[in-house]
Amino acid sequence: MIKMTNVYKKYPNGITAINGLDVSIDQGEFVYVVGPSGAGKSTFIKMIYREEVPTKGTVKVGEFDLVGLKAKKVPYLRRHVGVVYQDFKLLPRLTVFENVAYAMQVVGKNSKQIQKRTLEVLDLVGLKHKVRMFPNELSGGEQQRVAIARAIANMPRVLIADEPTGNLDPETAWGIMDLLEEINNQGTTIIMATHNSDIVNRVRHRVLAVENGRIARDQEGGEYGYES
Amino acid sequence: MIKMTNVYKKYPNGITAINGLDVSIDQGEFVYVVGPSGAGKSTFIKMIYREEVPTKGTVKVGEFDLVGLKAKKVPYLRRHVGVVYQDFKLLPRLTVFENVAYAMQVVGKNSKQIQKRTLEVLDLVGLKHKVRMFPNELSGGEQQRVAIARAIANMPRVLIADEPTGNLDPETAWGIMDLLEEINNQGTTIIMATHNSDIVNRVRHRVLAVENGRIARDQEGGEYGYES
Amino acid sequence: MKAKTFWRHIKESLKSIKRNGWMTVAAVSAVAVTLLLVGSFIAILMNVNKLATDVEEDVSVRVYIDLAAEEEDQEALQQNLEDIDDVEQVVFSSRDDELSQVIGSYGDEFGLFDGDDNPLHDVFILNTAAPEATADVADQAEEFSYVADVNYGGATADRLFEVMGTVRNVGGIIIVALIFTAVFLIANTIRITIFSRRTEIEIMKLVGATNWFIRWPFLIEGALIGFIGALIPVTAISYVYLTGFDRVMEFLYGTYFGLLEPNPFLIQLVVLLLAIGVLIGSIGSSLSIRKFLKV
Amino acid sequence: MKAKTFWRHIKESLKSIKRNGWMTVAAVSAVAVTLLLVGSFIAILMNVNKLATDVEEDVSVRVYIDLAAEEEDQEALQQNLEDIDDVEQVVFSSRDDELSQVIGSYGDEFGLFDGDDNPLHDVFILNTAAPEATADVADQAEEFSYVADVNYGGATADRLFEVMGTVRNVGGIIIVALIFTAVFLIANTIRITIFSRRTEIEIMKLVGATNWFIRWPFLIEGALIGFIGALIPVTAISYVYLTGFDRVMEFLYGTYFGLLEPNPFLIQLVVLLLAIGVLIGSIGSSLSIRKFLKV
Ligand SMILES: Nc1ncnc2c1ncn2[C@@H]1O[C@H](COP(=O)(O)OP(=O)(O)OP(=O)(O)O)[C@@H](O)[C@H]1O
Ligand SMILES: Nc1ncnc2c1ncn2[C@@H]1O[C@H](COP(=O)(O)OP(=O)(O)OP(=O)(O)O)[C@@H](O)[C@H]1O
Ligand SMILES: [Mg+2]
Ligand SMILES: [Mg+2]
Repeated sequence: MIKMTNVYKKYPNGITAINGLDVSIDQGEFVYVVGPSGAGKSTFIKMIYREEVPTKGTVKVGEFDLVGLKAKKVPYLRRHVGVVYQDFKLLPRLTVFENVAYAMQVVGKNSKQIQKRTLEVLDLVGLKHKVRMFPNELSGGEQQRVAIARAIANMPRVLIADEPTGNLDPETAWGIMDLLEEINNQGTTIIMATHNSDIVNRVRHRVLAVENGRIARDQEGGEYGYES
Repeated sequence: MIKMTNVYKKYPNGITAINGLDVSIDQGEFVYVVGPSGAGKSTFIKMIYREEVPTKGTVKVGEFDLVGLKAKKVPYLRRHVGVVYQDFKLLPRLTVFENVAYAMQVVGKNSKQIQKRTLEVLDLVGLKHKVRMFPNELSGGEQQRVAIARAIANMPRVLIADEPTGNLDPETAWGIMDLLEEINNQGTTIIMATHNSDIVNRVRHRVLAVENGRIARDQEGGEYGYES
Repeated sequence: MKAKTFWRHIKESLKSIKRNGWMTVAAVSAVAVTLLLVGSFIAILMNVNKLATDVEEDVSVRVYIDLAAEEEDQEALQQNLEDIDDVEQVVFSSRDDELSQVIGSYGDEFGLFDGDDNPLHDVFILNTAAPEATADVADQAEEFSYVADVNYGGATADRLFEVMGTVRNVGGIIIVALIFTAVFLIANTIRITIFSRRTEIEIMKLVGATNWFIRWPFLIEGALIGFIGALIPVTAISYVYLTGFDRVMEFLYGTYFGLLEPNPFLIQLVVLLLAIGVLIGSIGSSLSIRKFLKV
Repeated sequence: MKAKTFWRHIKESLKSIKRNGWMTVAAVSAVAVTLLLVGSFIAILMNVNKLATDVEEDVSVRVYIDLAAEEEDQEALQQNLEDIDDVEQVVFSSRDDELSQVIGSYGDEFGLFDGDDNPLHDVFILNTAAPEATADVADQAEEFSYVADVNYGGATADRLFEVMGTVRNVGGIIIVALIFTAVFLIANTIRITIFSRRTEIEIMKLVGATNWFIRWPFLIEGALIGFIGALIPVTAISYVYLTGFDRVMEFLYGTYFGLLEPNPFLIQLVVLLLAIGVLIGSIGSSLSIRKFLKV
């Protein structure tokens, strides 16, 4: 499903965020990405939906070869990948409802489907009562949940979540974990970067520990933690 | 030091985020603010440095009466209060160094002092090697640490931290906690909104549990947790 | 593009116009002020040009009739003159009329020559269709019998034509420069407003929108801003021109001079302003978002 | 404000100008294009006004000398005419000169009156210092002895003065309107650029900056953008005016007409454009950030 071979990513400012990374993730897996701050987790994740392109190496996601991918094809890749961004990336001038709906309009769904599904996912994250609000009228955790709702709305084949519980209280965080588990059980690949050791240790899945831009540990059902 | 009496805050969109809150915090205290997502923690905190003004009730911080405070005096209040914002609020066009330095220039410190102190606090949060970078070149956790460095640069009398470890791995988070403890030992009042139950339960301090815009529990050396 | 999708784009752009509130107002007023300026100047310059043409056309060829001409000869001559290709009008001015003019300009002394002492000739005054034809008409008129002399201001008139030609060229250059300026200023304003929304565009791209899905609402929004911005100067200029036209024409009544008729001139101007607004608004915004679409 | 603090503000604004890159370019070019437009029109209109004045001053009073006047009488009259307050120049034109003019305008028939048959008078042609004085000078001239008649185009000249007055008023209105337009367009552009930086301003405020600490760098930045934006049209206009001036003056050599001298006109125009750029840039940005300072 996702295959990275010998990947390097050097940012224009000279920092090498990914430094020879190899990994392969199958359809339907649930993978935690852990590692210290600045290790390259977000960069690794950004290469899966092609926000960043590797300086060297190959990245394959399903039938897409991301390094040679034509700019025109990128949107179609992204429709198969739902992303919860670390900084949410909500559209400031759209309401909560419209933010989620937008991701579905993009795919060309019809209004009825959109209406129904949007309310459904917003209900799942516990925000059905805030559909009319704008992002800047929400608390940090509420914004994060809108981002989650948007990412799952299209039932993507891959769901990427960069620190999806960073602004959530434990109870809400567990609710979100239940949701992700359920989605995973329906066959969606889930890749989740997290600092939440509680979650990683209690809900065991494959753990990728990233350090200095490399996979330092790749362990099925592993614990949170990394050498440092 | 900080005293809120019968405070209400209704946002223009009709949501009552704070709903009759009373609390008093002494100089030198270390207070955790916990509670579910959307409980009103950030709103409570914003009223301390007057980003939000209560709709009803009184807020006093040191000698400042925040409800009647003249607009001209607000900057001087804020110089006594260091804030780590939940969404960081770094200046996008300034480098890491300049972001921290700006908070000190505002107070009128001289360049030498600024130079020295800025490097000092950036070293404390482990970012001395990234002084020349711009915020959008940093990882989530790095941005959060710059925000922390800026908040403590002026050695404020009150340090407010809204979810300061949400984007940090546990190890870095504990480093930041040590830092806050040390600052607290030097007499600074610390108010920290957090979802990190590990920290709250291991480093015991006064816990304010906010629920539905009210203080549901106010317990010296309490545990993380709230009814819900 | 399906009709439904198109509808959605229009709805999106209307929403955006509304929610951008202040920014929309700023962009619309920039378009309005720019087009008001350009529209007013075009109206003024085109009318100056019209006046220049009127002045030129006012240059006439004077054909002095031989003293020996009988009434029939004179009529035949008039017929001949009227038959010249570029001649529009032939007016007769008797020697008495001529003398009164001289008296008017040079003083009563010439009153002495009143009546039979009048040394002047009867004259046919020819107006040509195009000022350029003047010299040619004069040459042709000279060939007819019973023509004592032909006169059209010669060098003076040529000089006048030259000056008017310059006026006309300068006016044309100014109008073209004005239109370019308007295009630049409007496109620049649109660009700045879009620049302030680059993060939005980047997010749309990240969420999987194709370039055209993002572009359409911006394009429509730009066109609407341009259209609304153009409506204001179009209304103002039309009102002022229509009111002003009647007054000025009244003032100029009886002279050779006149303003450009509102139909078609004003209509063309209105179409031009609306076209600049709509086209630059839409093309400008569509080009401006291009660089933010590369995410 | 301490000198050191002021220095810091200047450094901050330079940094901001550099880092805003694209936005700075957009703002500067908007200022440049606007001022180029306004500057060019002011230059054109002021010179048209100058030409109008020249035309007016070209209107002269013709004093017909009585046929009975001896040479001394004529000299005395000339002295008297020269002594009239508003008279600038007195030129003598003999009856022969006058007749050649008539022949030039009305045809050779008048050649009959050559020599002693000439019915015309000798004439003094007076040029007045100010066109308004024409009628008055004519009245005074009429009182002197050996004056047969006085003539200054009467109704025609009055009509000319009226038209020129209108031209001058319209020109003045257009210039004022242009300046307002420039002020609006520049202020509007600055406002939009600042609007896109509102979050920055809000953060500065949250970090404890006073309003003036935030305002100064923006104000200086606005002034610099206005200044740089004005330099471009100032250079262009100066170059074109100085080159064009010599050519046009050569062309107009020997006529009563002339362009405005670069000193002081061009200097005043340059100062005006720079002032608009710098003042509107700084005041505009300082006013625009006001509403974002209320945090
Ligand atoms: N756009 C960028 N330009 C330049 N450098 C960048 C950029 N984004 C990230 N970096 C650098 O690359 C490194 C890895 O960043 P990344 O965001 O991948 O870290 P992370 O593992 O997600 O950290 P965190 O847990 O703090 O979010 C960091 O050192 C960061 O400074
Ligand atoms: N600017 C605003 N305008 C309108 N409503 C707001 C605004 N900010 C917050 N709210 C609402 O007020 C309530 C409390 O928000 P607040 O940010 O204080 O929550 P919080 O306790 O900090 O939550 P979190 O843990 O998710 O950050 C929420 O319901 C939110 O929707
Ligand atoms: Mg990250
Ligand atoms: Mg909060």
